[in-house]
Amino acid sequence: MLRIEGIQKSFGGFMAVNGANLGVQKGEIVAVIGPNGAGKTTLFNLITGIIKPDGGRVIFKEEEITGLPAYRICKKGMSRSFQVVNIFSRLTVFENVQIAVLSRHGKTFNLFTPSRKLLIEETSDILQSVGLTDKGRSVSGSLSHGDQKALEIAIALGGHPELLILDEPTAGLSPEETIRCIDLIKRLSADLGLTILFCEHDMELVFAIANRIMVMVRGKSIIQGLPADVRCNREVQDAYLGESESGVCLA
Amino acid sequence: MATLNIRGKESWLVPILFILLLVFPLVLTRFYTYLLALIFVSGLAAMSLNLVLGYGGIYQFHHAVFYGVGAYGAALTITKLGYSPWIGFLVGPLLAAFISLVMGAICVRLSKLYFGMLQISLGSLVWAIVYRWYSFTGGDDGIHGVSMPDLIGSTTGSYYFTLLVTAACLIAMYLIVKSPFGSALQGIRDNPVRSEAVGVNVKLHQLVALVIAGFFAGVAGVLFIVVDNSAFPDMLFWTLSLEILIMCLLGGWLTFLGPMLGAAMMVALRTFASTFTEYWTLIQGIILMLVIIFLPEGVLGYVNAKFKQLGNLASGGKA
Amino acid sequence: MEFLSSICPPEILCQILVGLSRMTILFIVASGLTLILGVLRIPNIAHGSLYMIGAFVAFSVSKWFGGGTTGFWMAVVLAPFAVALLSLVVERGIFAHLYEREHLMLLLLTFSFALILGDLVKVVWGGEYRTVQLPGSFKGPIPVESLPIPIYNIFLVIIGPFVALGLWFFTNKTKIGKISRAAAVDREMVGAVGINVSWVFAIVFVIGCFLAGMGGALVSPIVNITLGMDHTLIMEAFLIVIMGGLGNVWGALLGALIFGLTQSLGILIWPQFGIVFPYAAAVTVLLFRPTGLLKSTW
Amino acid sequence: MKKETIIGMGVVLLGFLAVSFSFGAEPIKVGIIDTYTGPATAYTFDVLDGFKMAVNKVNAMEGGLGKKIEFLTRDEKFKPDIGLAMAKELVLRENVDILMGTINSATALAVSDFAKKEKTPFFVTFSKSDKITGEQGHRYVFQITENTLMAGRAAAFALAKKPFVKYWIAGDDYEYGHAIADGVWNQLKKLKPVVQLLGKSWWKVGETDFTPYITAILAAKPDFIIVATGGSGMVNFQKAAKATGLAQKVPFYQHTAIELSTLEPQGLDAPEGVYGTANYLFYYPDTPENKAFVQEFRNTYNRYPKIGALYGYVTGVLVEKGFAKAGKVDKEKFINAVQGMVIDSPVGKLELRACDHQLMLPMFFGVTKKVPQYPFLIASDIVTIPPKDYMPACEEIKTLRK
Repeated sequence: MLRIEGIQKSFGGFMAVNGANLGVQKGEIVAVIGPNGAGKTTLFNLITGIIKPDGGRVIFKEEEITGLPAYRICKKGMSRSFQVVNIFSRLTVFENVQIAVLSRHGKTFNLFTPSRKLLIEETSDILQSVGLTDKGRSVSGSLSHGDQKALEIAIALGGHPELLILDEPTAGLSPEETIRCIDLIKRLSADLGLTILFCEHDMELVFAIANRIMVMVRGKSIIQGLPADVRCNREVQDAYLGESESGVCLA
Repeated sequence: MATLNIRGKESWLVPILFILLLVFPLVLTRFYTYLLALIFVSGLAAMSLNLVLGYGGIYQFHHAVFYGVGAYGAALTITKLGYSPWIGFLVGPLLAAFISLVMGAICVRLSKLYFGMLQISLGSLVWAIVYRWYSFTGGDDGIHGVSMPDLIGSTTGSYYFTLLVTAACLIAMYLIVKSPFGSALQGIRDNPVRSEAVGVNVKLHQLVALVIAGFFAGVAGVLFIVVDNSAFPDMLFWTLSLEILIMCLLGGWLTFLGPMLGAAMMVALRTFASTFTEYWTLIQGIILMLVIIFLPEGVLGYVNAKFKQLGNLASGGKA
Repeated sequence: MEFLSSICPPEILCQILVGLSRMTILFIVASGLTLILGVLRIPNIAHGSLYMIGAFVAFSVSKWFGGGTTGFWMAVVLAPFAVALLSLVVERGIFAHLYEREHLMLLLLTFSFALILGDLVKVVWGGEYRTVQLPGSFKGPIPVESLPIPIYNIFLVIIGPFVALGLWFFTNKTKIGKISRAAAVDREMVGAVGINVSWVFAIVFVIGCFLAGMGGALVSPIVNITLGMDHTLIMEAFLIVIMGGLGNVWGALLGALIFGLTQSLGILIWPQFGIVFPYAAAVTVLLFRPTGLLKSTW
Repeated sequence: MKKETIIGMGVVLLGFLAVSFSFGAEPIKVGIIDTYTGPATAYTFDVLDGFKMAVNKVNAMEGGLGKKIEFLTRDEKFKPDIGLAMAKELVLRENVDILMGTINSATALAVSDFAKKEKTPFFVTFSKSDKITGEQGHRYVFQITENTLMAGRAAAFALAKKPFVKYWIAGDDYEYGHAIADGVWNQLKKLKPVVQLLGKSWWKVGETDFTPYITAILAAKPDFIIVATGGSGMVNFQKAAKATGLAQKVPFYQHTAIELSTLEPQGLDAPEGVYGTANYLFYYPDTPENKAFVQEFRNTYNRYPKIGALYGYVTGVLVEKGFAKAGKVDKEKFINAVQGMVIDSPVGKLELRACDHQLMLPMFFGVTKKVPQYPFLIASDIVTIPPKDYMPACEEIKTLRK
């Protein structure tokens, strides 16, 4: 479904992503892991068009989307959440999600129909699926961090994506919230049949839900494979544990 | 979010307010009728700016250009080309919208302060052209004595025309703010990156918003012609733009009617302060400073917040 | 000079020299503006008012010392300090508490100051013209290729580079300058290493305003000092700052150079629309380099 | 919409209602709109003070109608939209009987249009636009100052007698500058067809650095320069002319260059040998009337009267005499009484011409010169140009108005 070939991006001489490769099959849950500063978020930004790559190709559903603006990539069925909470903070929770839904239905140039009459059900459904139904009228900026992370995912779902990209969905969450989040991701995959690409620091989470794992180190993808293969790969161990302790399987 | 909701229990107040405004000329002296009309004009200009500023988060620093272009478009169509005023009234806003489209297309690739700076440079060019094109625009003398149809020629007539047009524009703007487009625009204001990520073409939405705002500013310019029968190059000068910005801020730039309230405060202040002191800009400056320091969300924004705090707003909740 | 006149006609040479002197005043004012904009992130519209106050104070000081050479030099030296003192009070009293506000708020706040200061100047100095006497040694022109250049303009052209060098020295060689440059890039970080950012900001603000006052004092002998002299200047200073890149002092120099020269040479090309040229130049620059010619600190 | 918003707006509206019940006033009320901030005050303060002087005299001795004259001032700050709103406030709220002001032509024209609608007499005291009594003139507007056309023609009248042939035109790029320049040039070409125009330069209003323009002009080597500056441009240009040595190289003319408003602020630094025209000089003509006026003005305000003082004073006299002749406070009767009226003034008898409501003022042409008795330059070699020589004829005005 998604194929990335040798993608590159440098910021003022610093190679943030230096030839990363990645493939995601339909229905899979793929995790990207790597140490801090490995270029995971940059990679996601490159895929979703938030920033433009210097080189390489992004192919989505057999179509090259390299360098397309973010809003067009989104229209093709790829949505994402952000690592740092990135919501419409002055709007209510309901409105946050509704914008994404309106956008997917191409109704944002509709000037005279009141928003409140449009796509109520679909928006409510999404809120329900992430457990935010009773907070719909709250101003999103005033929510707790956990709820804001849930809202992050809800907004991404508003685009009704085939491929959902989650950038550290559990960052900053409490253990209970993390468990809820894992359940949510699993449910999304199972119930809606979503393809999910995510990156994460929490190894437990990664090995608990990912079908396949890609490892990034210093902007390069060094391996992509089944959890079991990745777990004992030497290079991965080097990257994570330092060479002295190699030979121990991760997690 | 601090928008106003017409669906609440208080919706009956709107027609009452409107009827009050309709009968005011019958009880008020001509001066206050004129002053109210002037407030509507300034208020409409401020509200059109707030469409892009408060709702779109776009730093449109030189909004007065479109106000002035609307006024000049109408005045020149009537005086120089000799068409009927009604045609002039259409030409003004359309011309303003067109200028807004051109300037917007150039500026929209930039954001925030850079947008504002480029826009102010371009706007100054438009001002310079109007200011020195003597043979056509009348240069710094401006255009005077634009004749109006008898129906709206008197103070009362121009008041009613201004009231009705302003009301129509307010309804249209309200609908736009509440429409999916309005939602998207507010989304862009809060978070342009996220908007882009959910599939909203940010620049295009901003451009459309700018054109709409330019159009309504043009309408305000036309209404100025109706009320005062004149157009001046000062209407396109950057200081007026800042005054319009101040109106938004004073009233509350995150509320729908705030800019109208801000305009009422500015016009009333100017009119009454200037009757007892020549230092009325000093008073204006001090009030502005105090509002910025103590009421950063403007007067209406502050009032709204207070009412919310008091819990009196349970019924006025929003969907 | 002879070499120059062999490649371009004397009147053009003259225009260039004069454009350079015009540039100097614009640069001095704009460099203060860009310093404040770059470090404090305040688009200071009241900067023009401070320039005007600098000129008015220069008038008062010059008069106090009985005009003439002493009066002029005392005015040029003391007026900027008076403006700096005023700005220190304003910064400590008001701005220091509001740095976290949005740029738009700060912009309008400085506009409110421009309104207030404008009327206060009227309260203090009245509405009439004021002038500062040029010292005898600066009077009269020197002929360049039979065309006259006022000595004072040449004096200004010489001062310009010194101010630029002084600013360069301040930002690159002094501790406060280095801290302020760092603070312009990352405020939190500088605060985190235990530096009192608030006072660094105050010092930068005061220096910026000092420059505005200096511009006003230097311009005072060649114009008549009057209310409203801030209006056109602040617009031009802003355009220069934008052209050069927000917060970049060398950018302000470049912007002022473009502004001064397009204005002077524009007059030769198309006299009636001479004033359109600098605006058109600004628009052109921004069309191709939206963030200004040199690197912005934003 | 929220309740409190609507209630708030209602309160504001009720407030308007409450203050709107005002009462008619007994004295004759004059509403003055003018710019009392910025460069223009060099002229407008004297208008106000001259007017005050006339009015105080009337009030002290119970004028012809036995009514006091009261006046209200509004500072429009050179903004025509605000000036117009202020004029409307004065007429609609304060019920003034007479409007007067302003130095800003845009305001003057806009207020004139309003005065016509409201049938309220409007005395223009400083705007030099020739449209006021020219093509846009009407029954309710009066111009107490010379206009650009008149000034230009008067200057051409004097310049035609000088030997200059090659001219350059320069000036402030606004209506006033162009109108003065056109006024001089058109008339000059008519009077002396051999003159030739080498070129023009225009700079923006408020320009402070004229050196680039001056160098460009010098390069063309004209015999004479017509400099059409106004307001602060007058002093600014003279300073530049002095600094560059232009004043010694090429003679130039500025309307009002010899006037005290231009020369006093410069002290002895002003350039000598500049040609100028003005309607009033406190030292010329050296008549008892003028001396008495200057003495009274100096006693009251401790300074020499500038040109504005004459305009303000004459307006005050006209208002008083007009109402006295009309016999009651009636605007139509006042206009009938005041048009065509001849009054005494410091510069002799002045007629307010009935056909176009333009005051017929003599024009003085002279050249700047240092003299020992004043700390500023004054005009010398003064030639008086009588109004009939330079004013457009009534027929001319009629065709303009169509």
